[in-house]
Amino acid sequence: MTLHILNTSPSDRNTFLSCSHALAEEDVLLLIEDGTYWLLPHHRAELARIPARVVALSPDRQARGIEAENLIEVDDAGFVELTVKHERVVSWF
Amino acid sequence: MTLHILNTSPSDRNTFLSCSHALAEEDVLLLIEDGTYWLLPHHRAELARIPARVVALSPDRQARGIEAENLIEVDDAGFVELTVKHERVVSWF
Amino acid sequence: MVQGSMIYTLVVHSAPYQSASAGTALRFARAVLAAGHSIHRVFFYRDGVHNASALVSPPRDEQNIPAQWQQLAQEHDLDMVVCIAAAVRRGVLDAAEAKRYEKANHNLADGFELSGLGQLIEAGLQSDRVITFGGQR
Amino acid sequence: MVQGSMIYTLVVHSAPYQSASAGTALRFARAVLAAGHSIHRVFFYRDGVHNASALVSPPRDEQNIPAQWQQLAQEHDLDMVVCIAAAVRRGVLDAAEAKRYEKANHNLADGFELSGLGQLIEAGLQSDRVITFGGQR
Amino acid sequence: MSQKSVLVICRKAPYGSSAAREALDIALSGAVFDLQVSLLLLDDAVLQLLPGQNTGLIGEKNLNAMLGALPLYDIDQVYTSLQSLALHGLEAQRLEPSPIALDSIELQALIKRHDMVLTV
Amino acid sequence: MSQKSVLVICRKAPYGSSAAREALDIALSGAVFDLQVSLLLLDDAVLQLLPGQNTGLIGEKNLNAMLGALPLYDIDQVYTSLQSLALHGLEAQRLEPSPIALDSIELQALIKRHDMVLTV
Repeated sequence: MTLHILNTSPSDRNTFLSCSHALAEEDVLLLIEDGTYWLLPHHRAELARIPARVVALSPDRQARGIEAENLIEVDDAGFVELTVKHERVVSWF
Repeated sequence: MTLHILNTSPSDRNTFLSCSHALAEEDVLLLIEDGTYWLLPHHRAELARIPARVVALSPDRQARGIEAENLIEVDDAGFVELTVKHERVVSWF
Repeated sequence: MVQGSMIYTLVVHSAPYQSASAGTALRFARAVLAAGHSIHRVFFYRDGVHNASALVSPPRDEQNIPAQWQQLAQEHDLDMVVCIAAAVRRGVLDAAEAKRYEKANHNLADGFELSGLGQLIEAGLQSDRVITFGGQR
Repeated sequence: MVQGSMIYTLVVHSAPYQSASAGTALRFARAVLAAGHSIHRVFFYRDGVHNASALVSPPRDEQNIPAQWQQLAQEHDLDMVVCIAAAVRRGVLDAAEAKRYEKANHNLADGFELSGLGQLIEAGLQSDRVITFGGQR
Repeated sequence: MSQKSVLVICRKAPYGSSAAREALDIALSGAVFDLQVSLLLLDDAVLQLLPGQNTGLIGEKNLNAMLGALPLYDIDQVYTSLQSLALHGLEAQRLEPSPIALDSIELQALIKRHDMVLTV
Repeated sequence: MSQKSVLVICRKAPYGSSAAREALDIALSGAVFDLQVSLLLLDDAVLQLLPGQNTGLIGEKNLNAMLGALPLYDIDQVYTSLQSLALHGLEAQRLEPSPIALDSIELQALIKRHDMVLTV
């Protein structure tokens, strides 16, 4: 199992698409920094099409004024736990 | 008249779209650095839809291994001339 | 080391101000240590070498990321390695490199060490997890 | 100054290695001067402040952009201003700023001067054309 | 010399880099020097206007609060494009400060009526 | 310790920044330290493989020529994705060195069979 970390906003479609092609069903996608803009209502539908589980980094989401409805999020300690639970980490930026 | 300078590759759709919306018919679009990848055959059709005149910076195109067919290009001196002929310059990056 | 604890290597590609990822890397390092894991090495690469500048001088109401790395390193005996090839190209020099390049000054902050990319590879071999923090062209 | 010649200000946002635009700005400056125009000021902002580092030490087979700016400035008496707020945050200091921030060393290359953003605005007022060279987040 | 006008264009999100902050600094500098300053926030830069930003946990200053101070510098109007709002599905009246949203023709006209354009 | 494998992923064009060059340096370092190294060029990084690059006028070293030296370091295979080729309308056999183009399933498998992934 791989943890994928994405830190780019939805305006960078290409990074998102490459990341989603590389995601296996059992993988997890962690949205950090500007990647948390994927949680804006306008982008939720596209995000939902990802077959893998999606998690957001809470401090980064809060900083950007994005609402937390219906999503799984972690704090920095939870970020570390995710990296423990996955054999490898791939960063997309 | 405005000279617009674009230095991003076609994978950055958003910068291209914003630039093309801001282009008036009498303006000129100069492609530099990774913006010269818009001259790849695959991207020519979309580039052709821009209502303004398009010019490429030759040293940057040559460096990247892109062919020069059917396009207007300038060297660094020609780049300067374009900035002389236009009242203002807008850079898109 | 607590049971189930892991060994990490962090790779930092961006400078403060250039990308939020410089700050994220620091927060992540703190969280790794707080959870009882260990950090084998923090490796600064590409523009991330500027995290090791002794001359960074932010206004008082902004965070000083190089100073925070130094403090964290002191508290936890962190090994902080800056890629020497990436650093000298970008003007981050220790005393030895300043001498080699005939520069009057040097600017590598205490607690950081210039070394080769081999230190990244070695760190990867010694670690359970390698995490890259990037975010620029 | 030749007839029809223009006054330029160039704004440089990126560091060498960070973006090709650091090199493009230098080439453009050379072409402006070769065409008989004048450059009122080159203003280094954001990560572009690293173009003014005296410590940049590339391998011999790579271009040294800060050294090339210095040479061009000497030949053409260019005014090269580095945004002081952007520079001190990123660890580019002259002797005065090093003293103010109690740093033992400084690294601003000869030929560059630290000053405020007002120098960009003033340059804009004095120039026929202002061209920005950028290319990072 | 007559009063010149400057258009500051930013296209970046508030905390992904220092671009937004450093664009704002240019706009404020222009205003201090008595230029006519317009601020145009395109693409990800509209995200600077999202209300409810809470930056305490990431150690950054709240950029949205700083944008609220623009009227003190006689920068009364922030512009964006309809396209930028559509990109993230945002409505101008829910943003703070609320921007004027321009279509392509208006965007071209905005650029044309400024002497100088600085992109950050 | 058994021999570890490393996957180096680059997604950037050759001269827009130093990313491509510095990704290559990591790949070569891994090879020198006897790791199994795979290089995966996605998105704009496929543009590193365009033949006929002539960098004389921009003062940069020819990165494509440096990629040609990979076999000397026992990095015999460069990978890309079908999606990356489609992005720029390129064909693998016209690129130098010619990459192996992977679909999504193969891409996921490539990642899974490496111990460590370094993105540059």
